[in-house]
Amino acid sequence: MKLSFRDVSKTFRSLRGAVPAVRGVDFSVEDGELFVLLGPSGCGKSTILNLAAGLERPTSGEIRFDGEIVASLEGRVFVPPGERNVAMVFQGYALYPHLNVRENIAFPLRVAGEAREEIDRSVVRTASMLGIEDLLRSRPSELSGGQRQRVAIARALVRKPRLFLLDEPLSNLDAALRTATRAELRRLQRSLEVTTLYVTHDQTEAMTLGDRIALLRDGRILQTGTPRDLYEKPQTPFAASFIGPYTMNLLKTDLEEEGGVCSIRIGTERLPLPPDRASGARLLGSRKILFGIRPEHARAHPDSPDPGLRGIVTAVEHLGRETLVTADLGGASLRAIAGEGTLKEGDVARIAIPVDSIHVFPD
Amino acid sequence: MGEDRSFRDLLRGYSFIAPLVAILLAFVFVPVVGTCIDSLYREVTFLPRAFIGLGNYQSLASDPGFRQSLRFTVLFVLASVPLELVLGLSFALLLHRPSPARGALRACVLIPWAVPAAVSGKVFELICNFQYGLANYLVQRIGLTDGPVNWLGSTGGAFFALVAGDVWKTAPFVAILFLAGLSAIPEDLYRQAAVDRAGPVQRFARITLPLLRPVFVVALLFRTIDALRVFDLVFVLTRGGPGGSTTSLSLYGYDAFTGGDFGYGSAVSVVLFLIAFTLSVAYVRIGRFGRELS
Amino acid sequence: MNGERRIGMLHLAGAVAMTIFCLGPIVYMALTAMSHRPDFLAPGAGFAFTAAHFLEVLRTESLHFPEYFRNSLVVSGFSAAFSVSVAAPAAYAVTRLAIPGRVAVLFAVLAVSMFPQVSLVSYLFKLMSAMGWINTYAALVLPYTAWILPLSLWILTSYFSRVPRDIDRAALVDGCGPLEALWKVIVPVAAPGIFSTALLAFIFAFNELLFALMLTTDHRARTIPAGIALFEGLHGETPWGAVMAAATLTVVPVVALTLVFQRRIIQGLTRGAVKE
Amino acid sequence: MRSRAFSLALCAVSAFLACVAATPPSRAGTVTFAVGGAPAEFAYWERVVRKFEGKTGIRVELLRQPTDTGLRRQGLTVPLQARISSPDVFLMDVAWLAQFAASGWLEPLSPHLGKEGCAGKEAFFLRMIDTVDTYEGGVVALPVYVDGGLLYYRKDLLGKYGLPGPPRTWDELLRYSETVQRGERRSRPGFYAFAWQGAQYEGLVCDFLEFAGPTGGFRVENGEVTVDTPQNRKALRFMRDLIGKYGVSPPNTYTEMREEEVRSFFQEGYALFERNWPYAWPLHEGRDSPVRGKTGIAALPGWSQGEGAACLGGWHAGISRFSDAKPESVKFLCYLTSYETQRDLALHLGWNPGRRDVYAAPELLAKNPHLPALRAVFENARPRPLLPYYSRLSEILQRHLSAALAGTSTPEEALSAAGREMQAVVTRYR
Repeated sequence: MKLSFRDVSKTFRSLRGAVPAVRGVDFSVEDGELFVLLGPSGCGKSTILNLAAGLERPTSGEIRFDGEIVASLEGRVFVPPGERNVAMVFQGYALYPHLNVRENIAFPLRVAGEAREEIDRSVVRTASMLGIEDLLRSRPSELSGGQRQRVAIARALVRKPRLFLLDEPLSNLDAALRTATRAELRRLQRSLEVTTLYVTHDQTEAMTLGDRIALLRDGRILQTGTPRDLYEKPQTPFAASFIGPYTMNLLKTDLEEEGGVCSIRIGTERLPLPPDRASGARLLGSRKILFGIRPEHARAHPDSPDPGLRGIVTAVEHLGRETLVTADLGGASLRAIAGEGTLKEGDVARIAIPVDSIHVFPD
Repeated sequence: MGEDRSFRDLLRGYSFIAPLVAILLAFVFVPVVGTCIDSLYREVTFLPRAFIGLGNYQSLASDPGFRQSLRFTVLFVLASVPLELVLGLSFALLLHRPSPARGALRACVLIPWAVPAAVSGKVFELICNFQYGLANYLVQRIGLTDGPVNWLGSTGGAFFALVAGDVWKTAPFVAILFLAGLSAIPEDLYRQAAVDRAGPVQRFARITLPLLRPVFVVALLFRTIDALRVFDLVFVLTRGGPGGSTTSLSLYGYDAFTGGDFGYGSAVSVVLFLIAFTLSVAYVRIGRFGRELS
Repeated sequence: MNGERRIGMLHLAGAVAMTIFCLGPIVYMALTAMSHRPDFLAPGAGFAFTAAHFLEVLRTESLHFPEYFRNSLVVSGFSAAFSVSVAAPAAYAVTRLAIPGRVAVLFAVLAVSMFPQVSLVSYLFKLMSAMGWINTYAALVLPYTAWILPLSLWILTSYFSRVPRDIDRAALVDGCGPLEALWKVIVPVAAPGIFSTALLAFIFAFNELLFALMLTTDHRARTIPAGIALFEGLHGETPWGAVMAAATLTVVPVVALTLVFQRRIIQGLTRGAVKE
Repeated sequence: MRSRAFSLALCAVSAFLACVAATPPSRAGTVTFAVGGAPAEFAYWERVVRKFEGKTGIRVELLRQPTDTGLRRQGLTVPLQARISSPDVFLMDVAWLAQFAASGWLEPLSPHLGKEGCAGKEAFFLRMIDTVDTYEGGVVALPVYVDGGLLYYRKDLLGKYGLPGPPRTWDELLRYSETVQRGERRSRPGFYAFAWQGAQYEGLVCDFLEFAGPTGGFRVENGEVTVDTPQNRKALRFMRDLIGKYGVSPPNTYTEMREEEVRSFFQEGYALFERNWPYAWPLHEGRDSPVRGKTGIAALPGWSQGEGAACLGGWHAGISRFSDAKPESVKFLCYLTSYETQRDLALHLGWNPGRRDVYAAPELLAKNPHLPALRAVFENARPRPLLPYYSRLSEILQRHLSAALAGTSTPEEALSAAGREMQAVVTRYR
C-alpha cells in the first residue's frame, strides 16, 4: 500500500492556546518501503504517526492510502482507526494487562469477528514467527521488556495490516537487545513486505533500518532521502550534526579568494578549497561561512611538515576501535580520529582533512 | 484520542456525561433550588401556602432555638475537627510504620468509619447510660469522679459525648488521608536526614509536617464541611440533647419539616447550605485538584 | 541505641491504644448484645451469654428487622451499581475525550458533594410524594445514587487517568469504537478501581439516615439506620440487649467488607480525597 | 455500536423499574392500624384485630410505633404529608389532634356516627368530643382511651412511716418524701421518693401543667400568649428543687425519665410516689411485680387542697383522608369504640375507656374500684390549648423547661424566654 501526506498540518488547542505540532508536511511511502521519521523529541514525528493511524485528525491537508483519501478536514473525510486496517506498536507496547499473551495477540482478530479456529491458527503462526510461542499463557506483567515488545509486534502483524506503524519500539530495550532486535525487525519487515512508518529519535536506528528517512524539526520536514544521501549530502547544519556516529565539526570560518584560489581560514590556519567546493562556497555569496567536517573523516597525526591544520591537543578519548582526538585551532576546536603515532594532551597535532568530505553551509 | 472538533464526537463525549449531569440536576440541583424558593414561603400543613419573602429569615434571626443550634454546630465543628486531625495524624504515623500487624491494624482502624453513624450513636448512648453505661464504669473505676456522671443530662456531658462519638467515627478516616500523604513522601528524604544525623523529632518537624501540609488543609476543610452538616449522630445519641442545647442545624431543619413547617425548615437549611457552599468553594480551589487533569 | 528502642516501645503502646480506641465500642456493643443483662458491668451482675436478643430481633415480626436488613442491602446495592455505571462513562469522557469544560464539570460535581443533605430532603420529599414513590426503593435509590455520584466520579477519574493512554489507543487501532474501547479494555483494566468505588458507594449508602427517615415511612422500604434510630423494644424503655443485637447484626456486613477489602477501600478513599 | 448504547440504556431503565416494582406492595382493602409501643399494648391490639377479622373478614395490619410521642407524631405527619394511604387508622395524642384536623388529614366521621354499629356522640365524654374531637362543626376523631395524670403511692411505706394517706398538697408530698427517703436510703442507696416525667418531650409539658395546677399553664387568646405567670414560676421552681435542692427525685429525671422509665423505677421499689398515666396500674399489679398489692392511686396534689389538675391525655383514633380502604376503616374504628372493645381495653390494659357507659361495667368495678373517681377526673380534665401549631409551642416550652431543670437557666429566665419565642410563633401563624 502507498501512503501519502499532502501539505498536512495539525494544531492542538488547549487551555494555554493553540500549539502547532505539524506544519505543512509532504511525503509519501512506497508499497513495502520502510520509511523512517527521524527527529529530536517534540518535532511532531509521533503526531504524524498518529495522523496516519487515525488517532488524530489533521487540521488541514490530506492523507491518502493508495490514492484514496482517509483523512481530510476540508474534504470532510475521516476514516476511523479501526477501519483503516493499520497496525501499531507503541513505545510502551500498550499490552492489555488483563489478558494473557494469546488473548493479547488474538484481540484484533476477535474484534474483527474472525472464526475461532482461524484466530488460533494465525496467533500460533505469528507467535512462532517471533519466537514467543511458549509464552502464550503468561501475563504481560510476567514478561521481560524484550518479550513484551515481541508480543506487541505479534499483535500488530497477526492481522496482516496494509500499513505498519512503530513508535520508537526499541527505546525501552537495553543496548545489546536493541541491536539484535533491530536486525530482526528489518528481516521481518523485508519478508512481509508491509509498508512501514517508523518513528525514532536515534539516528543509528534510522540509518540501519530506513529505506528512506525524513528528518523533522519543529513540525517541518527538513530533508528526505536515503540514509546515504542524508549522511553525505546534509542540506542544513542541523541535518549534518544530527546524522552520523559523531556530531560533525561545524566551525565559523571566513572565505578568502586569491588569484582564483578559494581558501578558508580556521583560527590561525588556512585551508585551500578544491574548485567544485569553491564554486559552491562562492554561491553562498557571503564572506562568513560554516565549514563542516565529520570527525571520522579527519585524521590527527603528530606534528610534521605535511599539509594540514595545526592545533594543540586538548582531549584524547579511547572509544574501543577508534580514538578521538580534540584539538584547539586558535579559538575553534576540532575533533578527529587519531592516525598513526600517539598523541597526548598538549602535543601539537596535524589534522589532515580529505578535501572531498568537506561540507560548506551559509552562516 | 486527541482534540475532537467534529460535532459528532463532541456529541458522543457529552452523551457519556449526560446521565451523570441529568441525575445530579434532578436529585441535587433542583431540590436545592426548590428549597431556596420554599424558604420564601410560609408553607405549613394547616394554612394555605403564602409568599412572605424574607419572613422566615426574620423569624430565624429572632429565634433563640435557631441561634442555639447555630452556636452548637459551630462549637461542635471547632471541638471535633481539630481533635480528629491530631488523632488522625498520630494514627497515620502508627499505621505508616512497617510492622507485621500493619494490615490488621489498618483494617481495625477502618471499622469505625464503616459503621453507620446511627449505630455508633446508639452504642455511645449506651456507653453514656447513667445506670450501667461503660463511661460511668470506667470513670468510677479510675476514680476520676466518686458517683456516676449524668452524661446525657448536662449540656457539657452531651456535647462531650457527641464529640467523642464523631471523633471515634472520623479520626480513622482522617488517618487514612494522612496515610496517603505519608506514603507519598519519598523515602530517600528520610535517609538523607538520617545521614545528617537528624533525630526522629527533627525528621518529623522538618520533613513530615511540611510535606503533609496540603493533606492537612484538604482534611481540615473536608471535615469542617462534613461536621457542619452533622445529623445522624445528633439525632440518635442526644436527639438535640438536654434543653435543645445540642440540636445541630440539620436536626433543627428536620424537626421543622416533620413538624409540618416546610418554609421555616427550608430557611434553616438554606443558611446551612450557604455556609457549606462557601467553604466547599474554598475547598475546591485550595485543593487545586484540576492540576494533573488538564 | 536506646533512642530507636524507645521509639519502638512508643509505637507499640500507641498501636495498642489505637486498637482499643477503635474496637472498644464495637466489642462493648457485641458483649451487651450477648449478655442476658445490659448492666453486666455493674458489681455482682456478672456476664452470662445468651443468644436471646439476637433471636428476638430476628424473630419478632413486628420489629421488621429482617426487612430493614433486606431493604438496606437492596438499596445500597442498587445505588452503588447505578452510581458506578453512571460515573464510569463520565469519568472516561473526562479523562479520555478532550471535550471542553470537562475540568469545570469535575469542580462543579465536587462542590455538589459538599451540599448538606437537609437542604435537599424537603424538596425530595415533595417530589417523591408527587410521584407516589414514597415507600418504594426508588425513593432511596435515586437520591442515594445522586448523593454518591460525586465521590464515585472523583475516584473513578483518578483511576482512569492512571490507565496509560496508549492502551485505549491500541484498542482503537485494533478496531474498537470508543464505547467498545471503554467496555472491552478500559473497564476491565480499571476493574479494581471500579470495585473500590462500588465498595465505598455501598458503604456510604448503607450508612445514610436522613433521607431514609424522610423518604420512607414504613418497613416496606425503610433501611437499617432508620430502623435502629427509631428502635423501640416491646417494653417501651430501650431494651439495650435487643438494640445492641440489632446493631451487631447491622455492623457485620460493613465490617466484613472492610476486613476483606481493606486495601481496596484505603486506595479508594485516598484517591477520592487526596492527590498524590 | 448504536445497538450497544441502546441496549445499555434499556437495561438501566429496566433495572430502575425493577427497583420501583421490587418494593413489596400493600394489599388493597387492608386496614393498616398504627399503634404505640407501650408494653402490653401491642399484644392487646393484636387480640382486638384478630377478633375484628374473625367477625368481619376485613384484614387489619398493625404498624408498631415507638413509644416516644415526638417520634410517633413524625411517624404520622410524614406519611400524611406525602398523602400515603398507609396507615389508614391511627391513634393521635390529644396534643396534636388540632394540627391533624386543621391540615385536612382526617376523614369526617359525623355521617357515620350512630349508624350500623357505630356509637353516637353521646356515648363519649361530651365536653371532650365537642372541644377536642370536633373541627369546623364535624367530628373528626373518637377517643379510644382517655388519660389523666394520677399519683401512685406505696401504701406499705406510708404505713411504715406512720403517714395517714396520700398527700393532698405538694408541700405534704415533699414532707412525706423527705422522711421516707431518709429512712429507705439506708437499705436502698438508689431510692428516690418521687419519680415523674422530666425528659425533654411532650410528657414534661403535661407534668408541668399539673404542677402549675388549674390556674397555671399557658393560653393563647387573639394572638396573645400568656405563659410567664407567677404560678408557673412557682411550679417550675418546685420541679427543679425536687431534683436539685430537695434531691427527692433522681438526677436523671430531666434526661431519661419518661413514662416507662418512671414506671419501672417505681415498680422496682426505688420510689415512694410516682406520677404516671392509668396504664401503669395493671403492670404494678402484675404477677411478678415487686409492688403488687402495695400500690395505691390518688388524684394529683395541688397547691391547696382539692385543687389538683390532671393533664388531659389520651389517644383518639382517626381515619386518614388518603386511606384507600375507608369503608373498612370506618367499620374498624366503630369496632374500636364499641362497648365490648372498650371494656376489654380497661380490663386488660387498665386504660380508661373513651366511652362513658363502660365505667359502670360491673366486672370492671370489681377489678378497679376507683373507676368512678377517674370518670369524674376525666369529665373536667383540662385539655392543653387546642392549636394547629401546638406542637411548635410545646417544643419551645419543652426546651426551656428542660433547660430550667438542667440548671442551664433559671425558671424565671426560662419562662420569659419561652414566652417570647412562643409569641413569635403565634404571630407567624396568624
